[in-house]
Amino acid sequence: MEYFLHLAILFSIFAILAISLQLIVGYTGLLSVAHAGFYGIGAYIVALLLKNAGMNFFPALLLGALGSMLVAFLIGIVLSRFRDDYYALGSLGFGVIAFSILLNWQELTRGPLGIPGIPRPELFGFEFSSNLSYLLLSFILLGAVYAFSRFLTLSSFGRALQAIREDEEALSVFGYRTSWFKLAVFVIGAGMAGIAGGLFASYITYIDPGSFNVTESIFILSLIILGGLGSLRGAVVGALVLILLPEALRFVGFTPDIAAQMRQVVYGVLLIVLMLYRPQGLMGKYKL
Amino acid sequence: MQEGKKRNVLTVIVLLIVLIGGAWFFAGNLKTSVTGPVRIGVIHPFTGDAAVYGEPMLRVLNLAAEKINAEGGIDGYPIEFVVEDGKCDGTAAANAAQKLVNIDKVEVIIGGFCSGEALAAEPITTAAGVALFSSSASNPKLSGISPLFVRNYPSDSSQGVVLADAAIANGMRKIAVLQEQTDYAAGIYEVFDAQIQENGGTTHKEEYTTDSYDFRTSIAKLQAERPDGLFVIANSPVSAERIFKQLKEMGWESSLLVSDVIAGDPTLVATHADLLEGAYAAEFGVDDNNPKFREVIDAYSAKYMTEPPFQAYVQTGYDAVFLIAEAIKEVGYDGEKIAAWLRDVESWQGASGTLTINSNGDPEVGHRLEVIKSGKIEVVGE
Amino acid sequence: MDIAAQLTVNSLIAGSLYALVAMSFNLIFGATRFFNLAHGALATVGAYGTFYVGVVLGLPLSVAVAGGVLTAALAGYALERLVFRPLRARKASNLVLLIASLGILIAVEAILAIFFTSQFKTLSVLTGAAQTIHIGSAVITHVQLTMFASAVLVCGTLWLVLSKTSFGRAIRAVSDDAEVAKIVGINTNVIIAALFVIGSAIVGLSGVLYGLDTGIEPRLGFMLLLKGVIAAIVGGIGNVYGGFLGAFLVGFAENFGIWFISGEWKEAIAFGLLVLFLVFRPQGILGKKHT
Amino acid sequence: MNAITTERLRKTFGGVAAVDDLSIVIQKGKIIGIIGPNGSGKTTLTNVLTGIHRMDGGVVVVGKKERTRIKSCEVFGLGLTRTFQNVRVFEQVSVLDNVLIAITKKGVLGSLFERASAAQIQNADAVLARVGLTEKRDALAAELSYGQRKLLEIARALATDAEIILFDEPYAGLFPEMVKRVSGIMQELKAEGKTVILIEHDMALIRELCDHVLVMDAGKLLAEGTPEAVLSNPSVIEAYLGV
Repeated sequence: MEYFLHLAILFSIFAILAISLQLIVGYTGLLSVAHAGFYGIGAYIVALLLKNAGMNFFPALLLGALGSMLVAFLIGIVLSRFRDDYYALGSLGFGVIAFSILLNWQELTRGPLGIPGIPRPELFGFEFSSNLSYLLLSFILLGAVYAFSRFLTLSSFGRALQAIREDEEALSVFGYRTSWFKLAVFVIGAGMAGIAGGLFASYITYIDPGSFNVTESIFILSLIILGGLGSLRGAVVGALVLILLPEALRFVGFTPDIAAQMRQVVYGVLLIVLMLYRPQGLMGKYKL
Repeated sequence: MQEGKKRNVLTVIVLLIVLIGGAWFFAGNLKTSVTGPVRIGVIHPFTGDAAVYGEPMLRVLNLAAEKINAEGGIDGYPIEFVVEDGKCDGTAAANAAQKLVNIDKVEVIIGGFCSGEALAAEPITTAAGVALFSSSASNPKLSGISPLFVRNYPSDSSQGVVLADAAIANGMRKIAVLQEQTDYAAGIYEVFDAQIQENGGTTHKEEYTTDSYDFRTSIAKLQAERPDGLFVIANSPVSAERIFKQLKEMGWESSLLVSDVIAGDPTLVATHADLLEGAYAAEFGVDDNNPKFREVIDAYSAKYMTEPPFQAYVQTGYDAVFLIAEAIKEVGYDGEKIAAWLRDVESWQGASGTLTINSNGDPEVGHRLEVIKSGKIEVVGE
Repeated sequence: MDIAAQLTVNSLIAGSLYALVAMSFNLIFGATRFFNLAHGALATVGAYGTFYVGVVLGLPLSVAVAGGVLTAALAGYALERLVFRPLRARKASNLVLLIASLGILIAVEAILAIFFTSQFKTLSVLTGAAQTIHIGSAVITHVQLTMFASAVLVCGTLWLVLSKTSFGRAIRAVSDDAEVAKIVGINTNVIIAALFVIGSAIVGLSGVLYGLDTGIEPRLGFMLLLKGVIAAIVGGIGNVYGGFLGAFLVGFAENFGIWFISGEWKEAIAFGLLVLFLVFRPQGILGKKHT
Repeated sequence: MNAITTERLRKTFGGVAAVDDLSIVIQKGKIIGIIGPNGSGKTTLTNVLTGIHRMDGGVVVVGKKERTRIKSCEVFGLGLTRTFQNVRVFEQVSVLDNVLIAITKKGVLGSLFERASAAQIQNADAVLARVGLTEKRDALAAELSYGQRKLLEIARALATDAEIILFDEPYAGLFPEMVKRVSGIMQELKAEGKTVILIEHDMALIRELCDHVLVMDAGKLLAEGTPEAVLSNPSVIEAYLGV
């Protein structure tokens, strides 16, 4: 039971990450590999506010999301000028720089030593210390993120995002300032990733920069490629499958070290096979 | 169609709340009681650079458990280890602690091997009332961190002081430091730097991440400072190996100080005998004449056809299992009681000698100064 | 200022390594026009090939190096035939190719880790104790000198092949416009396969040299790839000589950058350079401006 | 009244002038044909007018505003819209959404809180009916035939309700009955008082539809006038035959 709860919490966190990246990659066609950076910024802001400032989790989570959004805004101003491969490379650059800052701004982040002992959330005297209560909280946040994303994708804004993915230049002729749309969706996605980061920090109670590097960005990306680009449900399904996969591998009886590597092999092969035979992913409508 | 969908969603939400709420209620009323094998959690590194410790240390723990089990176990029940990979990394250790505490429901954990593992796991185990016993984490910050944390390996506050005093005594005033970015290494540096400054010296530090491979520019920068000595604080012999190779290539000349994990690896010391000639180290020493120490070394050599490396950790790891077994026999399978018992240990005889735990949860022992001579460790002043 | 001499040498060493990756990356990119992340995996394959032949089988250094380079070349050819050519035939977009190559990178690294463990291993058994040469106050080992020589030699050879042979003309034709090249009777698939073999051999060599210099572990290719791609873009994407220049620019920026700021920021310096170029000169040093 | 005038408009690619100090006048409320051999700069002119390419020199006057630089996102605000020579519909978006793009709010904040209203959808459906794509309303644009995509592009342009509409070779690849429908639409647009600019190679269509024709060659204006006058001009014939 507890084990199931643990996986369910991790699933919710990664589903939020997948949904938020889906808006950027799947809907808008911007291949961002900086997402783990915003996940990390949210996690660090929440961790530091909880631990050093003694703030309540919920306002801290809000500030974490806003902090991620602010950084995303500054990066996005530059990044929104690019498209396709160059967008991916630019975001890679910023992702690595964000990681370097988390790693090396030691006065604030304690660098590679990480931040231990992050407290669990509290609301009106109730502490979300049991995993069950934490799962409830994560599900509520996941639901909120999903509902908001759904609202977004059904709006005229969502339609414009998809048109950007298809032909940014042609869309601009119809009066859309496409770079503002790209900036907006990047900032919104970063805010959601910040929420996921805060949830992660308070759940695991320990964070260090290693959880927010480029490899993690690539992992989040593989969630939505597997689930299917351009589909919110696909993002959720992708997160579910890839969170359960390593457990299945462990169940088969690999040692932890081999299981970790086998997981990587399966991710890799999955990506290749999907690209060869089903580039739209499990549930996606949109082909890259 | 639209209406029906909404109703479905609502039903699912209600069901979820009922399910989760119900499970919550029942989960609160469950208690684990021990009627079978005694489960002890282990958080050691099995992947990454520090994996060089994980495997031999697990062997040592198993040797201890086999001996205890052969002699009747704990009240007739055998000891079983639940082993998790802490990767010498905080996140992995925190995950491992979460799993051991919440899923395996252990009451006592041996670990983390690395200070970073212990620092990350401690808040989780403490909150859950689980005892955390480290036989190797040496960061000074762990002293008195929680009533539920105990260790039988000394704090690096003594390693840093012993080495700093040796440096000053040998006329070093300006000391270059190459420090791995881990809690263990940072802890040693902090103490070392304070002690050097107190004695009118200075340090120049360059840090490196565990996955660094190219130290040339850092070395060049330190070389340009023209220091009297260089203190290499590596968290594992693996990064030390890379550093020594490049130090040699770049013709490093001034004398060296090395952290205890380097001195604890005889192969590494032998391989770089010429570079390390005259280098100082401070280790928590081993006593070859202690029969309990011989017991574990012999058992290990017999079973695995090779002498165990890192013998300072072998002795404390071996003792850890016996101490915990004794604690459970005395006070039962309860984390808080086990921790309380362990913190009261006085003049206990084990492979690491006579052990007394002080009020900080640290052992009343320290590091001794050693010097490397033709690829071998010699204790200074014996 | 003896530190400047050593830093220059360090920059040249790092630059040579990146140059091998960047030149071969650009060589393949010129004809295929997609970011081939699997290129990094081939550096790892080369390094482990040498490890296997030299350390596990115990054959001499020269055989081990040849074995590593050959393994990388073969692996590159296999990837082209099994993955990239089928994708091209399906008119897959650049992003599809990029993601497939990412899958290859992830899978290959993990497979190597399963067979050889993820532990760091040195190849010093093969090279023996490092022999060093002093240039003024700077020190360089034989392996590092070989790196520099290889980078220069590969660059020169590529120049000869590309500009003086009919094979080179065919490559340039495919790089300019694959469709037109097809019409004038060039078998583009053969040319691209040949480029994969040559490029993979070069990047394999970079992995081998890196392994001999520092040691090997499964993720070494990823690190080399990131730096190599930065160098390739900074120099001018798709331009072989641009890759050469860009690599040394990155090498110097990294090593002289950390003279002034602390060494931990090395990664950030390279990527900062990338972002600067993307913003102010996206076509790179030698690239042609696109509209 | 003039819809668009250009003065010494210039666009070069790598030193070659695709539009070479071109000064033209597009009269309002007429169907203006632009013809010329391949590579004469017709499409470049369209791209410069709609901000796809940045102009290298000269002035464009649209309505009353003088401009030395046009950004593509400002074109809509100038009451100008276009179709593309190489169809550029939003492939993996539904046909209806392709048209709605032109109708719904264009600002980031405005669009965020807007869902297509019944009136907007009705409007889009009407435009689709006008080009004859009603049946394909819910299909993805990617599933349409080439001709249908051309029609979709025209629908998208019509939906903007712009005053000036630039058609870049709209007839290429269309079946005869579709050709008739598109010609009908152009005449309707003219009847509504809108300005139509038509780039076309088919001289029969130019004769049939256009009030005024501009002939371009090597980025310059070679001739202009009524279709009959222009098409019998010897220098035009020479340019086309490439003697």
